[in-house]
Amino acid sequence: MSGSLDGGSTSLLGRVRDRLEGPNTIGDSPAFWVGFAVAVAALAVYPFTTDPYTIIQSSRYLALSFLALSLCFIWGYAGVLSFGQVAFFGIAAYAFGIIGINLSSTVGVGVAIVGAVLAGTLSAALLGYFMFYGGVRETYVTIMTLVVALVLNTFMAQTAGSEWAVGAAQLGGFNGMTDIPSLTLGVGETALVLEGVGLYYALLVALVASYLGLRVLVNGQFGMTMVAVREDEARTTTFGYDVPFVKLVVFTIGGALAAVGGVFYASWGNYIDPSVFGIAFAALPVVWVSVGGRESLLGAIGATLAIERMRTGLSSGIGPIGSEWALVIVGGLLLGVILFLPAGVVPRLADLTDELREKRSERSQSTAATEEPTE
Amino acid sequence: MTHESLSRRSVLASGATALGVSLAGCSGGGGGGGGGGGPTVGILEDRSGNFQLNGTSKWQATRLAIEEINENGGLLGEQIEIVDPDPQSDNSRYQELTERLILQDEVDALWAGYSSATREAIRPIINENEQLYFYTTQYEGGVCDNTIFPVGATARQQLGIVTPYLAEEFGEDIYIIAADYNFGQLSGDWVNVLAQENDYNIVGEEYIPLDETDFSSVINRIQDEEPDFIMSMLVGANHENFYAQRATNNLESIPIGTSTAMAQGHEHIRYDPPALTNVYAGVSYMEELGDLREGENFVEDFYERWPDANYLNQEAQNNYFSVYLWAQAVEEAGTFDQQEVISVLEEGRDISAPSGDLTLDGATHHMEHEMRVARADENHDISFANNERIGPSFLREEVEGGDGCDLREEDKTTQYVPSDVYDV
Amino acid sequence: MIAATAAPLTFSAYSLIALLFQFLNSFGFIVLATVGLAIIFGMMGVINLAHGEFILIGVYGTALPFHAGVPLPVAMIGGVVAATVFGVLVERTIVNRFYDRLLDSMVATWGLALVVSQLLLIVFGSSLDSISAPMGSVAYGPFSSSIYRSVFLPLVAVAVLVGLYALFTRTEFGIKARATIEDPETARAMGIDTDRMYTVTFAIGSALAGLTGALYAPALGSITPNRGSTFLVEAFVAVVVGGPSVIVGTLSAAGVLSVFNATGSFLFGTFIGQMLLLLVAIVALRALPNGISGYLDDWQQRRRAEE
Amino acid sequence: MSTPQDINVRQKPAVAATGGATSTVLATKRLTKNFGGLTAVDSVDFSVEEGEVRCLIGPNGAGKSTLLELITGQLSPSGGDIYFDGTDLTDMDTHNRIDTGISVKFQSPHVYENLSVEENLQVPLQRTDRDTAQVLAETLDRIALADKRGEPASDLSHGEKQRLEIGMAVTLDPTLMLLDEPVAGMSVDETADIASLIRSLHDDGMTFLVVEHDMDFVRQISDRVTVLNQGEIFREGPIEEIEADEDVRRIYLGENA
Repeated sequence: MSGSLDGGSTSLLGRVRDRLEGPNTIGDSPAFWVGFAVAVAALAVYPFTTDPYTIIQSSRYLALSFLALSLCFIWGYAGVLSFGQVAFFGIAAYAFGIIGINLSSTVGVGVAIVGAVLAGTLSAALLGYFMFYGGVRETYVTIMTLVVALVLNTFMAQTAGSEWAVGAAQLGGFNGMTDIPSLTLGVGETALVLEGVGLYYALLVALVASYLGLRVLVNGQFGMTMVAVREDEARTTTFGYDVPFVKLVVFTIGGALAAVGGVFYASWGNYIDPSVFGIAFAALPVVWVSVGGRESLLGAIGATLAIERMRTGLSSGIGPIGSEWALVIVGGLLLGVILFLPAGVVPRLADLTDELREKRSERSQSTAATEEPTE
Repeated sequence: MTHESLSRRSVLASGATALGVSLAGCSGGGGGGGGGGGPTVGILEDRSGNFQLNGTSKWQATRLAIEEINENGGLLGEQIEIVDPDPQSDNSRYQELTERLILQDEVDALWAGYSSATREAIRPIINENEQLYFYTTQYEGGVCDNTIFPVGATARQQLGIVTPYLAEEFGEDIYIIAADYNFGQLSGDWVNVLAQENDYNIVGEEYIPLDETDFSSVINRIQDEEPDFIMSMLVGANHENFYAQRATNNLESIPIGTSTAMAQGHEHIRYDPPALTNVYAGVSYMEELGDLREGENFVEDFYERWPDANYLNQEAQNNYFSVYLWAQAVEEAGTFDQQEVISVLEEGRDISAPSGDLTLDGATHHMEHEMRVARADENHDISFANNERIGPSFLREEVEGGDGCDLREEDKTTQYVPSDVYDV
Repeated sequence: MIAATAAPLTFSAYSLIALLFQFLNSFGFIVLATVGLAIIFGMMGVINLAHGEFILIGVYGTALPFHAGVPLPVAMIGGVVAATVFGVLVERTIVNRFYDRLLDSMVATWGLALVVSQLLLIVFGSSLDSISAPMGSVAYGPFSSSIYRSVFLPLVAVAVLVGLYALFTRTEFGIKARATIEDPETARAMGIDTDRMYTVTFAIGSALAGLTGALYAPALGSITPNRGSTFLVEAFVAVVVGGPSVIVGTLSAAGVLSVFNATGSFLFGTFIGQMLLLLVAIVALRALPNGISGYLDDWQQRRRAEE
Repeated sequence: MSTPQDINVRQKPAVAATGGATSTVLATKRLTKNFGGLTAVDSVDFSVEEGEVRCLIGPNGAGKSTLLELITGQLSPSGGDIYFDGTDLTDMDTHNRIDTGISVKFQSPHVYENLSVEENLQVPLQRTDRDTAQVLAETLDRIALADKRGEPASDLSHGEKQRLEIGMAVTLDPTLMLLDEPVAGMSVDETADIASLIRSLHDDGMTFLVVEHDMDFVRQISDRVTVLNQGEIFREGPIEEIEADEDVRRIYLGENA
């Protein structure tokens, strides 16, 4: 009977793969999944091979990856370019700080996580409703999201006085909010405080789960709907889709992802300040997603890790290139990718490997099929 | 989780003395730990981004001091290594680099940051790792923290010298304009405290967003109130336009007191006269003061090392003397071990700095500064007046119901604000 | 903590004049900051996120010759020329690849903005010395206002709009340009070289950005490489509030926004003035998704329909 | 994740193409649309009976496409009402009107260029609770694109795109199908393909409203013809009658001759 058991498990695996794969994601081959598993395994053993500082830094990159995933999801799959995803990231970070500081217990941290993600998600839903049901479209959406982030930036920067407090939590103005608790797992005495390596693993698990979840989503019916909206809003309406509603759902999910990132980010540094709403930070998700490939969730994560690692490296200079060149390189990279690899790096790589594979199979076919020289 | 095993237990070097400070080194205590090689100092000062103008000379002065020490034989017989990546005026990069300098480079002491926001951003990391940290910017005051030495003059010291001077000279009606963030708001509170203590009148008070460049409406309001003088705690390149617009509107007749202009961003050099005419800054140091020590010339040394430097500002001098302060403490402790160095520093020390003979107050980790009023005339030439030695009285005598903050007695990682003590 | 708002001005005839000057100041700034962006957006649908840096090139192009001893008016021409040349180069090498990919063009110009402002920092250092504002001030009662900012620049702003109106209605270029806006395909079929129209449009937009930079070089205080953002936010907001029509849109948006900005900062302080500007923009966008000029078009059509 | 709203596929009354008592599917009452000074549709009372293939003809600018867009809700009327199956559609959003059983295909091909043929069909199909695999196979067969199911729609010829688009509209299993010039720019062979596609759908009971210029094509598919001129209904009747009408010839057919 072992045979049938085997058969059962393969078909289960097959069913799982069916849900994860589809036209809307890159990487449907067994080779991809092997590579993916190897990459995740490598990230999992990474803490044993390096120093705590590197792990702490990597945690930061992983937290930022949620922001990249969120923009990739709404821009790449539904065509909504938001320059203000950082708003929901920042709102969640502040909300986590406010609730966490006021309920200083392990249960409090749990409440803070839920509350913060809700706050980020609901603000995305609210803004989304305001825009999509108000007929705000395309470039106007982009500008509006940016303006919202800038309003928050200006507003939060002046909340320094003691009158700007929510319970025990001082908003802290330009200097930011300090003493934000770290994430904890469990309750009471047995609670595990997630710092250093613990936080790294929590982030890794959450990120892999979010990535796989998004894959299922974009390859399912809803993914098809999103892509239809991205490709042609008017046509999609005439198939009976409520386009503003679809966009609202997408935008809200995007806000939730950004909010999760914001919670991790706030607990990572135990600190948050209004610069998360600033124009410089708002630019980064656009850079990551454009470079990685806006229709590639994995590309967005990869580009975030790579670009942020590079920026860290550049801050002390790499070889003869001084730190002052960091922004020039980041801007130039963005420009170069948009000009020469408009789909982004990862989709282009996927195309290249496809072409390579085709060529190879053609060659093997042609040699197998015919002995006579064709040249 | 604390990084117990990682936190810096610096390697001790046996060795001779340097720098004319007596006391020889001795055998190593402090127990193991410690990463690669000799003593290391971290410098995180902005050489690009928003605060580049102020950060660059801070970086230059810190390097100068350490290079001088190394040239004179190093510290405890060892050459000091410098790690100094550029945080680019970006607070999250500051957090990242602070982690790196503490955990990876295991620096024995850290000089970092221009703005208060930066200090607050890295303070949790400093606290967690119990890192010895010198914050050298003039600031709003009130930080009472185990391992942090805020050696710049505080708002109470700077405003305390210039506000009474102006009230005496010109009259007691004050109009306050300040940057709308922590530093500006708290500085405004301090002017209010001084007004309460001395019965001055605050005739107007206004806080301006950091990105504002147009001051026409502010100027109209000042004209409406006709104050005897203005107290300006404006911050950053955007706000500098206030001084230019003041000149356009012929407002130089109303003197300005400030804790921010000239001594940091050298506006009196960067702006054509008469923009800064009759601006009076409460300062501990400016390049124009030269070097008050016998036989030394800090300004010359600085420009010899950095011929392209723009200005030697108040903060840079703080960086410079605080490196020597640390070096003396290391020599006396005979070790780079941070806890031991801090213990020595907490005994209090006198130090001879370019700005005069100063004293570190061990209990509060703050300096007793020689404060003076620097005035720019119609040609932007600087003259100094009203020299006075002012201590960190707020932390030493006023907070905690008058008991003050004493870091020798108790552990603290807090910041007091004027409203803790005063009704402002 | 004492409430961080300024005492309201004593109400008098003089303070009304001060408010008027405040409005003119704000109006001139918004029009000049916006018009270069608006013409590119109106004609090509492209939002140039490097607009602030184009203005910055105008500022540097003016300040550098000025500090080298060139008289200010001549130096200003340098600023306009620098921005125009730069604009044409950017259009030919970058923007022309994105005519049908509007969101991509935003991203590309954003990348350009990062590069330009940082390169200015690397090449010219953290700040250039300021240039004193010419023309002095006009005093009335207890108040005074800068003639340059509150009188001269608003007049230039109006002159620019009048000039653009003439350009669009009285010249062959203008007719072709309007045909291109209306329907690029038909325009092409009629023999109009639309690519050339776009290049010229972009050059005009860049020249106007350069002009704005040149004019504000003496009104900015210190000249730093991140000054571009001073203009960018106001320009964005005004363009989306104004909508696709260049002249009507810019004029109406600048009018509405500067009333709120001037009154807000005049009565309650600059923070309220800034917040009001941004909040009005959000509400306006929600209420009029195609901007004021888009709404006016609809309204005109409806009016005609009812007759 | 399910789609926002799954529509209920209605039980279609078994109405043959010919005979039987007919009922009105679509009706407009005094429907009016103004653009600026121009009245594109002027107080039109118009109805389509269940099971018929109605053609809407008229010279350029007669208001045909406007009428169609008013029915789908892409334009909102300046006055008047639209009823479908007795339901007042006038204030409904487009997507809700589609759910009542209307499907539409625009004049120029409007397929999802970057999706494959099969995915194009899935977009509307996934909103129904029909058996995806079966309907997909049937539809691909019907529009004769089964062998191109995996190709991106951008690779299709103009005629294939038109067929694909009709296929997409059909997967919704509508009561009423609106087609705007389905054979514009097509070869004779391609036109014949479309005609037979419409006829076969009609045989299955689908009602059509077709805006068309090409009188040969109209003759191939239509029962009744409505002539629109200057926003008003000019004539209505069987095709032979209309073709014989001198006035219609004058305003319309003359142009084409």
